[in-house]
Order: sequence, then C-alpha cells, then structure tokens
Amino acid sequence: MNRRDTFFRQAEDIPGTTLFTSGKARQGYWINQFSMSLMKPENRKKWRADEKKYLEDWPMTAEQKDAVLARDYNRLLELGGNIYYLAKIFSTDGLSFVHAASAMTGMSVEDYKAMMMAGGRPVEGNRSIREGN
Amino acid sequence: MNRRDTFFRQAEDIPGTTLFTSGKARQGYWINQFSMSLMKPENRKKWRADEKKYLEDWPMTAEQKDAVLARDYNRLLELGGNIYYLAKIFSTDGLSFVHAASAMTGMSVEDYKAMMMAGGRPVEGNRSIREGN
Amino acid sequence: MADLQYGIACSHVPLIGVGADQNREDDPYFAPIFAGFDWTRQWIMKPENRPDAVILVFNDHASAFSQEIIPTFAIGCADEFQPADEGWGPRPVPVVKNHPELAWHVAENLIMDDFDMTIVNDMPVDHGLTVPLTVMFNKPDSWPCRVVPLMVNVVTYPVPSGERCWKLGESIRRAVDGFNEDLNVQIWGTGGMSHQLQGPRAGLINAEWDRKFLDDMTEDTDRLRKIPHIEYLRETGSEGIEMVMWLVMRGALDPQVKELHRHYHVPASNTALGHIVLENVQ
Amino acid sequence: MADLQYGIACSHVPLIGVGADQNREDDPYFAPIFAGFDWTRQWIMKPENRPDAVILVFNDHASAFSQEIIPTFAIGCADEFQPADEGWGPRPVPVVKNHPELAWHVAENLIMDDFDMTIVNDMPVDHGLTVPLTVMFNKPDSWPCRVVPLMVNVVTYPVPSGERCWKLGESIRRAVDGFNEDLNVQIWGTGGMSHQLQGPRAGLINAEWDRKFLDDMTEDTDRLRKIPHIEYLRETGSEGIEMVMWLVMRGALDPQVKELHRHYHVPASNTALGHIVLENVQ
Ligand SMILES: [Fe+3]
Ligand SMILES: [Fe+3]
Repeated sequence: MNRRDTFFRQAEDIPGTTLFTSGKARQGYWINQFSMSLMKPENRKKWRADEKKYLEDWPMTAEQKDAVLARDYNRLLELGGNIYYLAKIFSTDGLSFVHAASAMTGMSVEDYKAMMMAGGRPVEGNRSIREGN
Repeated sequence: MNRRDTFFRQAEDIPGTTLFTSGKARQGYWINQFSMSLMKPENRKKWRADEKKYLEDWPMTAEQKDAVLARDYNRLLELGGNIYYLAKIFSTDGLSFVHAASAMTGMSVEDYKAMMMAGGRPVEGNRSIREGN
Repeated sequence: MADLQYGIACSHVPLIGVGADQNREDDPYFAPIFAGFDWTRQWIMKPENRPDAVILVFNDHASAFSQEIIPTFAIGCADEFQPADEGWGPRPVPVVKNHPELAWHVAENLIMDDFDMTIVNDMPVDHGLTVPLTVMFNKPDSWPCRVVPLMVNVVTYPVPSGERCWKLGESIRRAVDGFNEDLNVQIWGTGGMSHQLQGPRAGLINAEWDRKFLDDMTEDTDRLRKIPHIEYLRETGSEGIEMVMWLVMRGALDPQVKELHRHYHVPASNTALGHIVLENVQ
Repeated sequence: MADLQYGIACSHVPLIGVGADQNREDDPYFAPIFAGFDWTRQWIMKPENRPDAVILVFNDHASAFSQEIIPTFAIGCADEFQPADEGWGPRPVPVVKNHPELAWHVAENLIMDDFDMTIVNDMPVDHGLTVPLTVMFNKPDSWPCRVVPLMVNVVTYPVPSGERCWKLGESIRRAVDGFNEDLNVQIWGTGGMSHQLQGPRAGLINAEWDRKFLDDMTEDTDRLRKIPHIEYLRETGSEGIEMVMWLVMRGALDPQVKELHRHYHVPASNTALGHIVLENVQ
C-alpha cells in the first residue's frame, strides 16, 4: 500500500474524527461553498429571512440540505462538510465553536465547558479504534 | 550575487524584451487587472461606449491610462503591463496577436507577416545587448 | 492498474483554434499547419492508442488566473471545466470533462511527494488547453477522453525551472502507476516552441534550437532538463519558456523513448509550431 | 543586510481575538490567557527587539480561500491585507501592511529554490493572522511592523509534511539573509497546540505531548521535523496539525536556539494555548 493509502487508512482508525480528504471535499463541495457564502452580510440577511429558500440556489442533496437546516454538524461532516466552512453557519447563528463542539460531542454546553476547564478530553482511550487506547 | 539577481540581470541584457518580474507586476497591477476586466461581455460593452469613463474606476497612473488609450503596447510593457493581459485590450479591438506584435516591432502588419512567412526574426544579433550577438 | 505509455507535445497557438473554429483548415495558410496533425489524429483514435484520460500540462494566459492569485503548479480536480472567454467569446468547443478520481489521486500523491500543488476546482480553460484538444481530436461533439488539467505558471517570474518541471513529471508518473483502475493515460505537454509576442523583438524564431530540442527529447534529455531559463529567453523568445511544460511530459515517460511522429512548421501566427509523439521503449 | 534572530510561535484561537476586541482581558477566563503574553509584549517593543517586518506563517480557515482554489503554500505580495469577515463582521483591528519588496524577494527565492509557491495579492486575513498580532502588540492604531503573510494549507488533505514545512523555513531564512536592506525580521509560526474542533472527539487536549513539543523546539528538532501527520491527528486532535506551521518558523532559525519565554494554558476555547519565543544562539 502506498503512503497515501496507508495514511488515509490510519486516519480512519481515529475515533470520532472525520478527515477532510478528497472524497469528502468532492462530496461536500456545495455544503462548503454554501457555508462560505454566509461570509457576506447581504447573504446572511437573505439566509436569516428564509433558510429553505436560500438553500434552493445550491446544488446540494436533500440529505445535505436537511442536515444544514437541522444544524446536524456530525451528519454534515459525514456528508462532506468541513468544520471551518460549517463555522460560517453557526457564526451566523451567533454561536461559538464551543457551542458547536458541545453539540457534536453530545454534551451540554455546560458539561463541555467544565470538561475543558478541567483540562480537556484526555487522549487516553481516544487514540485508536483498533487498539482501543 | 545570488541566482535570482543574476537571472534578472541577464534577462535585462536581452534586446527588445521586457521580463514580467515582481517589479513590473507591482507597477502594472492595475493595468493588468483592468485588462482582465475586458473578458466579460458586459464590461467590453461599457468600455467600447466610453473608454475614458471606463478607466476612471481603475487606480492607474495618468501615464498608464494614456498608454492604454493610445494602445501604446511597448509603453504599457514598460509601465508594468504583461502581454497576455494586454491581449484582452487588442482582442476587444478585434485585433490579433500578429497586429499587436507588428505594432510593437514598429513594422507594418504586411511587413511583419512577410517576415514571419520567411521564417521569423532571426536570433542572430538578437541575443544580447552586451555581446551584440 | 493505470498505464502511461505515450507522451505528446504540441504548441497551443490561439490562431490554430481560430482556423479550426472557422473551418479554414484548407486555406493555404492553415493547410501545412493542420497537415502535420493528420498522422496523430489517425493514430490516437485507434482503439489501442486512444487515451481514457490525458494529463494535459498547459499554462493559463491570464484567463482563469489574474494577478490576484498566481499558483506555480495547479491541478484541476473539479468534474468539468468550461472554455474561457478570452475576449471574443468562448471557443465553440465541448466542455472539458475531468477524471476527478485520477486528478485527486495525482494531486494527493504530488503533495505527499513534496510538490506544493494548488488544487483548483473553478477554472475556465483557455486556448492553452483547448487548442491541443482540437489539433488531436478535431471537432467531436464531446471530447473522446477525460482531461486532467495541470497548469504551470510561465507568465509571472520566476517560473519553475526545467529541472523542477521534469521532476514534477516523474512524480506524476509514479502517481499514475499507482492508480488502481485500468486506465489508458497519456500525458501531453503544450506551448512553445520558439516565439516572442512582446516588444521590439517580437516574431523571433529559432528553428535550429527548436529542432535540437525535438531531437533531444529522445537523444539527450540530460541536456534538456538543465537548460536554464535565460537560454529559453535569449534563444527562443520570451514565450519560448513554455517549453518547460514539455519537460513535465517528458519526465513522466521512461528514460528511453521512441519518436513516433514529428511536425515542425513556421509560422503559426507568431510562433514556431512544434509537435511530437513519444512512446516508452520497454 | 536583513537579519533574522528571533522566532515566535503562538496559538491563534479566535476567542482570544474576541476577548481582546471586547476588552475582557481581566475576566477570570481571559486573565491567565493574556498574562502569558505580558513578557512578550514588553520584550517585543524594546527598540533592540522590535521587528521591522514579521514573516507570519498562518493558515486560512475558509476565509480567503474557498474550495475553488486551495494553495499548499501562498505568500502575500500585495501592499496590504484587510481583516476578513468570518461571519460576524471583520475584527476591529488595523489593516495589515505588507513589506512587498521583502515578500516578493522571499517569493522569488523560494520558487527558485523549488518551492511551488502561490503568489497572492488579494487575501482577506482571518484570525489565523490577526490574533497573533493582537497577542503580541495589543491594540495599537496601526501595527508597529510590516507583515509578510505566508499561508499554509492545513484544512484540505493532504497538507504538507512537517519536513517540507521545515525545509520551507530553511529556504525562507536563506532568502531573508540575502535581502539587501537593513531590516530586523522575525518569523512567527501560528496555530496549535492540541485541539479538535469537530466530531464526537472534539475537546481533545494532550498537554504532555504539547509540553514535549515545546521542549524539543530547543532540545530535539530532529524528532519534531519527522513527526508524521498521523501522530498529530491521533495525539493532538485533528486541528493539532496546525503545529506544522511552527516548524516553518523553527526551520528558519539557527540549529541552536535559546528559549526566551514560554506560556502554556488550557483552555482557550477548545484549544491548548501554546506560545514560545526563541532566539538564535550565535
Ligand atoms: Fe501559450
Ligand atoms: Fe487555526
């Protein structure tokens, strides 16, 4: 197996982590382009006025659009969204990375913040699915 | 002298030739950006309707604007224009690279074409100002 | 596995596109230009030669890339690319369909091989890419193969060295050889040969130099890959530098290659038209 | 001649920018974050330390670059760069003034040294670049030095290897050493340290690994430059990969360096904040 395949195989073994590879980049191209459109104030205004209508202009799958409307960030990562792009969505919602991160971990914002104040999620047990370490 | 300086020094020794270096790129930034704007049909239309007015929107020097209006391509090369960008101007005029090249060499289009049909400008005598070869 | 046996080089003079688009192939001016592609047009459509995908090395001529952003090497990874409007409307040629899996595979391997590629998904393609397709494939309703566009900056200095371009070709070859799909891949290098489009020295042609360059594609590649920029500029005109893109093509082939076909004609517009078809010697 | 004696690294967490922009430096949450920069803020404004220009290595977070174009390494050559609107309006910080002569000089030398740079003239700069300026310089009306932005792709895979980043740093240093102007140049590497912003593993912090990374900036750079991507991802979270940008900085310094100052604090938002100031040992 070549370096590229080896690396991508190893990366898949990391729990709770989605690498933004070519496959994801192709699948999520329009999720990410849509997300970036929210960097312009005039687009944020249109988006806030009618989210569904705003999405009509973007060639995303129904599944991708639903995940955007539901702010289901884990699903969006699976469908090709990248977190720095998706950040434009939750920023437009007035939410921070801490809010989005809590949601993706399934924790309440308070619990997540407490975990961070206590030193963050430990690496022990979070390195490898296969090795369970 | 380092490789970069040596190369740029040598290039200056080639007769009748302007290398599109960083200095030129900085100086001619807006000549080239203006030229590229003519790739859009709607801009070509505006440009044809009133060239001077069209140029008002571009932060070019008076000298650069005059050279554009005069289609003085040798002057534009000196002022930072690059020939592939400038091509958008003469293409919009409906002229070809052969027309622009003739103009820059100071030859009539017919003489220039005849030179090309006869095998082009010989390299002999056109290599180096210093060496005269 | 993917297989790369053939490399093709050719000039990409805009006027050749005009000649084809206006059906003037039989005009006395154009006839000797197109005649030299007859062999290739026949050869390339034979089932055993027809590429499934071409890695097409070209340069953008201030069409997709303005001075806002100037990549040294960019590889197109989108599904398709539209012909650019270069000032008189887009050429009436088919849209260019990529092989995005191959493109991404090559891009990934190049980056892991220390080539600092720019990945590009939105890129109108100008005559640098479409004229080579026209001279090889004539006027089909759709191009008969997928095309992976690989753009090299030869406009804003400094441009990459011949040696760097050669090594890029070698790395492309390793990537193609490792692509896990039965695919007949060709690599094309475009641009050149001697020409100068700017200033009082415009119209420069150096047929002797060009012919030696064509010869040494088979006979002395060590010389070719070491040609310094200043030699291209002095000897072949300021736009002759485009020949570094031929070196990407040549670097992707085996050390030993056979010349299957050659065409050299002056003038095509301001340019010495060169064309060569090379095959790996097993 | 230009002189490069100091390298600085620091995280570029957006929340730190928010804290500064809202004057919340004394809040219990922010106080320990900013405290670690007091030393550097004093040190850097002393006449003998103040840089004339900083080569600021950062990554864009989907602000200037969309999926349309993804350069591996881009160097900003324009006269100035505007703070980006990342979704809540641009940060209220001064425009970033480049040193375009130095930027072009470095770009030219890098390309001639086989780095396939993308030159960029239009690039809004996001927190990756502006937060480091804030933590070092606080809130001046204009930044007290010129800034050459050097952007590294760490978002779309594959990203450049640590070793490639190190070598980029070495090449930057050679270019700066050859710049013919009396100029006090610093290089900054930004991003990191351990953090993951995505998925169920978000919030990962590995203080032990981070501290060893800080130690080995002076003690074992051979180890650092060989850390494979998979180790950053596993041990430091998916966004810990930003630490390859510290290696560009470190590669530009002498083999032997002295640690002048260090700051490490958890958390800043989702991130382990790291900061180090290094000086060449003559
Ligand atoms: Fe060309
Ligand atoms: Fe970051």
